[in-house]
Amino acid sequence: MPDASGSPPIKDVAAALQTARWLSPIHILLTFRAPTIATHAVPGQFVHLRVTPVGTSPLLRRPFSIAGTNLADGTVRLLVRTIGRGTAMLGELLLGAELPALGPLGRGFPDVRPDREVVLVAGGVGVAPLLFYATAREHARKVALYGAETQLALVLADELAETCDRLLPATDDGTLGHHGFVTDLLPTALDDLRDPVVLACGPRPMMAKTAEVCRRRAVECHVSFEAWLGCGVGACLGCVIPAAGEPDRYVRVCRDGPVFDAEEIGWEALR
Amino acid sequence: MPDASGSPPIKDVAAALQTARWLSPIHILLTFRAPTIATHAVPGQFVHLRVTPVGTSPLLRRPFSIAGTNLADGTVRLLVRTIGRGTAMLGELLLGAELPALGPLGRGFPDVRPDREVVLVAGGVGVAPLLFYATAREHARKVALYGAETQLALVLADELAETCDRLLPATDDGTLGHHGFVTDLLPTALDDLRDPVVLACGPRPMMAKTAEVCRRRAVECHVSFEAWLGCGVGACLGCVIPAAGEPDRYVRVCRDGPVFDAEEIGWEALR
Amino acid sequence: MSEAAPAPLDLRTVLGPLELRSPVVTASGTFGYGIEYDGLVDFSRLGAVVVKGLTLEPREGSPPPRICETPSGMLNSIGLENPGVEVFIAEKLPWLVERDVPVIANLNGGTVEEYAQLARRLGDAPGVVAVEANISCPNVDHGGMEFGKDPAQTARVVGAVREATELPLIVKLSPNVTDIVAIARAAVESGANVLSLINTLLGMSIDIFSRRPRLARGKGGLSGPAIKPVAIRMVWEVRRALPEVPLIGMGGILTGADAVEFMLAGASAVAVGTGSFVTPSAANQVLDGLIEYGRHLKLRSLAELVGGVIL
Amino acid sequence: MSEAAPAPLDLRTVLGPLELRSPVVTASGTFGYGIEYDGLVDFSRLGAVVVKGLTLEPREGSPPPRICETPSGMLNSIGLENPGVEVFIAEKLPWLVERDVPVIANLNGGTVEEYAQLARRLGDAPGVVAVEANISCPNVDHGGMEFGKDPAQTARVVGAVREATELPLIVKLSPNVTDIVAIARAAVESGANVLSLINTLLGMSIDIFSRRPRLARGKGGLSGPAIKPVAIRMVWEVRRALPEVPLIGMGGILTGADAVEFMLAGASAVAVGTGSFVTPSAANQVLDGLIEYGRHLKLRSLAELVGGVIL
Ligand SMILES: Cc1cc2nc3c(=O)[nH]c(=O)nc-3n(C[C@H](O)[C@H](O)[C@H](O)COP(=O)(O)OP(=O)(O)OC[C@H]3O[C@@H](n4cnc5c(N)ncnc54)[C@H](O)[C@@H]3O)c2cc1C
Ligand SMILES: Cc1cc2nc3c(=O)[nH]c(=O)nc-3n(C[C@H](O)[C@H](O)[C@H](O)COP(=O)(O)OP(=O)(O)OC[C@H]3O[C@@H](n4cnc5c(N)ncnc54)[C@H](O)[C@@H]3O)c2cc1C
Ligand SMILES: Cc1cc2nc3c(=O)[nH]c(=O)nc-3n(C[C@H](O)[C@H](O)[C@H](O)COP(=O)(O)O)c2cc1C
Ligand SMILES: Cc1cc2nc3c(=O)[nH]c(=O)nc-3n(C[C@H](O)[C@H](O)[C@H](O)COP(=O)(O)O)c2cc1C
Ligand code: FES
Ligand code: FES
Repeated sequence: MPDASGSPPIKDVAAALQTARWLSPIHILLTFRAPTIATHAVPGQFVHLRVTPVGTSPLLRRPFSIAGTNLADGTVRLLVRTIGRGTAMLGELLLGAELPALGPLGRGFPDVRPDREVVLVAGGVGVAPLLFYATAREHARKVALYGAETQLALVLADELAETCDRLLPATDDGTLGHHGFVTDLLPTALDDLRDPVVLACGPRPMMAKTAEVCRRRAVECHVSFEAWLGCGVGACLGCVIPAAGEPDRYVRVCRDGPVFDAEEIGWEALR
Repeated sequence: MPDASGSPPIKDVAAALQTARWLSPIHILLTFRAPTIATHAVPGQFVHLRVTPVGTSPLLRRPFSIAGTNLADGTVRLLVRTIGRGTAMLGELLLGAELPALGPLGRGFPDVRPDREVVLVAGGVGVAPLLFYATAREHARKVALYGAETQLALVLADELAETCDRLLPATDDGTLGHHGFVTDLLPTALDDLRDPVVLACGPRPMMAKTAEVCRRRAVECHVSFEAWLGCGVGACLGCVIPAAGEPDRYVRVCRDGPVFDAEEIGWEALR
Repeated sequence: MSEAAPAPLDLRTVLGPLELRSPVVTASGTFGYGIEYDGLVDFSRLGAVVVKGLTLEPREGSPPPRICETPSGMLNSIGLENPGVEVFIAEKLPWLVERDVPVIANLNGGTVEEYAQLARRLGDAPGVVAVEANISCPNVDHGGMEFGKDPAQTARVVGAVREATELPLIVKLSPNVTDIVAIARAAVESGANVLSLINTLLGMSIDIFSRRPRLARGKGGLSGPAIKPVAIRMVWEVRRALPEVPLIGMGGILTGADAVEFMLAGASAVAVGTGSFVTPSAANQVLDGLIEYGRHLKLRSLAELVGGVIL
Repeated sequence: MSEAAPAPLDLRTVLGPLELRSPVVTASGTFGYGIEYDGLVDFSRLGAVVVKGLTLEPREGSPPPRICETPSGMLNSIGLENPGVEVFIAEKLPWLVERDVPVIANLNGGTVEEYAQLARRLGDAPGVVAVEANISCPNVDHGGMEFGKDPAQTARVVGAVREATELPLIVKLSPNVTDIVAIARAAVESGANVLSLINTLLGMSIDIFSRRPRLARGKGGLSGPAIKPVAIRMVWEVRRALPEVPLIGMGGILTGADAVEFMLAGASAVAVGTGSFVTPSAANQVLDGLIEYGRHLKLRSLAELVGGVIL
């Protein structure tokens, strides 16, 4: 439902925490009530959350991919991995607490024709935007590859399995599925499909590997990036990553991405 | 129970919040479990609380007078008036939350012989140390004068009344007791007593007035001061107030006080 | 005090030859070219948009990582990424002009002549109400902060820009100096109409796991609430030494209260920088806070606050 | 990697002629004379106690308010309140000497000769293992920071102190300068064995209700985590320019991780200042954190970290 007034649908709203569920000792699934964001969000977009409504430490907002929306009650889901202070504070929120939430931000996954087959490659909490994608979009076939350190860390794998035709897990410790990198599964998965599109989100080495595999096979590939964000809206130029083509050209993760065609990225220059 | 080892009883402990009760929209009564502090505290002493166990904003600790102790369960009571961010955060603590608490700190009220009569002059949350005093010390007579903006703000007046022989309230708006300053009640109260000692805690103008009345009548008077504290232990020299005698001499609120004989203070220089 | 309807509060802000409709502007480099905040900010309530620093030629900027967070602040080394002055005029400026937003162009040269050229080029540009010569950027190898470190160099570059344009000339000073007043004086004597202070403090942060600087370029500029006390001090020092010179104060402004503090210290206007990252509508909220404070004190104009600290 | 018992981690810290048993000391003015922290700190794990700044005569210090809080930091203008060097030696020093705590005396003169006299007087004092000439105090009207603003003045005062004592000489630098390396070089060329950096940044804060500065003296020194990026940058700049000179790093250290960051930037030792207000045992906890980090990396000595930032 696009905004009738024609103004851009990005809003800074007070999002109230509705539910919080710990999926593992370090993963939390949060739902926030934020109707304007839920209404306009497309998979791959993110929200920029202020975790300290008052106070200056941490100062900057924290970005999280939208893991799903519920248009009936106007909520968005976020899957958060607690790795630092900001994410720890999210784990301690009381239900009903309101946080400033800016969104939906960024360029999401492209429109891929429903008759095409897609492979979703998820590493860790990179599963969040891909789960939203799998829930929201219909395709001839959806194959998900999902890797994490260990079985426990493969959070929401059940939901991914439900929304996809097939789920192939991988774990670094071999506790579930393939014992090794999720990208090890990609070539075989691609072999089975007809002109597939690959959509990936995870750690940079995983995405680099995915892009490399796709490039060699001339498979269309889109990747969702993370970076340190300042403004989140494209103004500060703080979040750039190297662009393909000329050296020293950059693209902004927050506004040009977070989802990029793998061909747009300067993979060699990526640090 | 002084520490058997002979080391000073000041400790930095993790104090767990046991109970929290809002006494008014801006007053909270908190009890923290902190046995070493409860054991050693004397009325007039304070604890220096870190309200942000992680994080750097607010950075410094916040001092609160001990409003009472319970030796049976090793708790201390604090009466907190929420005026800024640190105190607001105390109002949002979950039961069981642990805050670093340094104490008991400072010089408390002096030992006054039980056969003497005392007048306690409390302004606002200045009632906290005086309530501890009234609960802990026996005297021939204890008269309490207690003033605040309005009746609602005269928190814990009932407890003060129970532990004293007489309680005379005053409110700025006349909603309870004397309509005006609490110090207006002091001369008459003193008239009724034999060689009394006055113990006061409240805003600086109130304490200055109290000291002036006592001085004119040659009545012994002790006042408990507030100031911005840095270290709380006497090291930083940040909390000083003017001392009596030579100009430009200072005493430390945190270690030389917070309780001072009114004769020790340079009242004229106080800003 | 009377209970009559409050007199309207005059927000107009006079900075020497430059008159703004409100005393709150955006800080260069933190608000892009305005369009990025479309729909998030009421532009009609901004005194001006100070755009991202411009150079003659397009610049790609520093390699990433370019920003990191610090206690109550952040470091950046964007390295003046911008499309160059021509593309700015052709593609960025029209959006702001269409919306009637006064624009202040932030100028960055590698040489004195480059500053002058930029000023000349922008003198003709529609909607540009003033130029701000940034002699304080810590994130480029040549030019930038070198000029702002020394009164003589400051005089050279400011003098050249002064000759190159009729527009009101703002000079933005670096806080990384021993004597801010000496630099301020040199800038004013060479023709600055207004001074902006402060730019970022030079800082650095190291990731103890990778052992690398958190910014690819090593050093960067510290901004945000952490630096506010330094900024207030410098505004006050310059105000005391040069009471006639209008100042734009910035450094850690998140709220109206912060802005009042800057005005009391001597700033006639304020800029919101990092604050826009924390809250996109921060500049509007800062103005709301200023108005509330002014109404509370029954002021007729916010200008009454300027330099009003009681010593 | 082997699973054998970890090699013991060597904490000894060599700062030119000065050897300390641990690299963590207290910062002057934030730890009184040690006794204030009796029972709260394990003194045997401190490299030294750097005592509150001393002057020849007793000083009453600044009028209150003397401190206020700022975002992730604080301002102070204590004004060097101290009982004078004679009372220090007679009444304060013995307590530390009895406990075998190495003492570093922080010297503050109004004139070059006063610095020299202080150094001479403390040369004989038991337990004093080094003097730290503070040429960077922002909170007094004469002397103090004036010396630290200029290389020539720095050379004068450092030279005079050097001639007055055989003790290891630490010189504490002010961050409120355009070129910290120039000052550092002057200090070293005039005889400094070690440099301490940084002292506080000059700042100011205004209460918008009373309209008065929050500190009675107006300006004060900014300390705490807010200034850490500036401190890291200066340590790194001086380390790069003068790699042979041992540095004591300080500015916002609360944790072992902060200390590691300073050591990677180039500090051989670190001082905990404002951190002791936040957590009285901060200096001990910082050492714990350093040890944990060193053990994790299987270092034999913490000295291996010094200057180890990878560029
Ligand atoms: C577009 C986008 C979408 C994201 N979606 C999700 C999501 O759905 N779920 C999720 O759990 N996380 C997501 N992230 C990452 C998330 O924003 C960070 O984990 C979070 O900001 C960390 O905050 P913190 O305060 O807990 O960590 P901090 O205390 O700030 O940092 C802890 C550690 O993590 C590293 N780190 C923190 N943030 C980043 C970052 N942005 N990039 C690289 N390293 C970082 C730091 O170097 C540090 O070592 C996303 C990031 C982006 C840019
Ligand atoms: C020895 C001592 C005992 C105290 N006992 C109690 C007590 O029992 N109950 C209680 O409610 N409070 C007590 N206080 C005061 C209490 O410490 C402060 O109210 C508290 O620190 C405010 O923290 P904040 O973060 O909420 O306020 P901030 O956000 O820091 O400040 C809010 C406002 O209050 C003012 N302010 C804050 N702290 C002080 C201060 N210490 N002195 C003067 N002005 C200040 C500030 O100027 C500001 O305008 C005591 C203080 C001292 C020194
Ligand atoms: C990401 C970023 C980019 C900046 N770019 C510029 C710039 O191009 N030109 C300039 O004069 N100042 C630039 N600045 C400095 C700001 O305009 C401002 O002076 C400084 O950040 C202090 O204000 P603040 O604390 O409100 O951010 C930049 C600051 C930041 C944070
Ligand atoms: C309250 C206070 C008093 C200080 N007094 C002195 C002093 O007497 N001499 C001195 O050299 N530095 C003094 N300093 C500076 C500290 O030693 C230290 O250099 C500075 O605070 C930065 O470190 P920090 O951020 O860890 O506090 C003082 C700092 C504070 C906060
Ligand atoms: S975060 Fe500011 S441009 Fe991307
Ligand atoms: S608070 Fe540090 S001496 Fe009192």
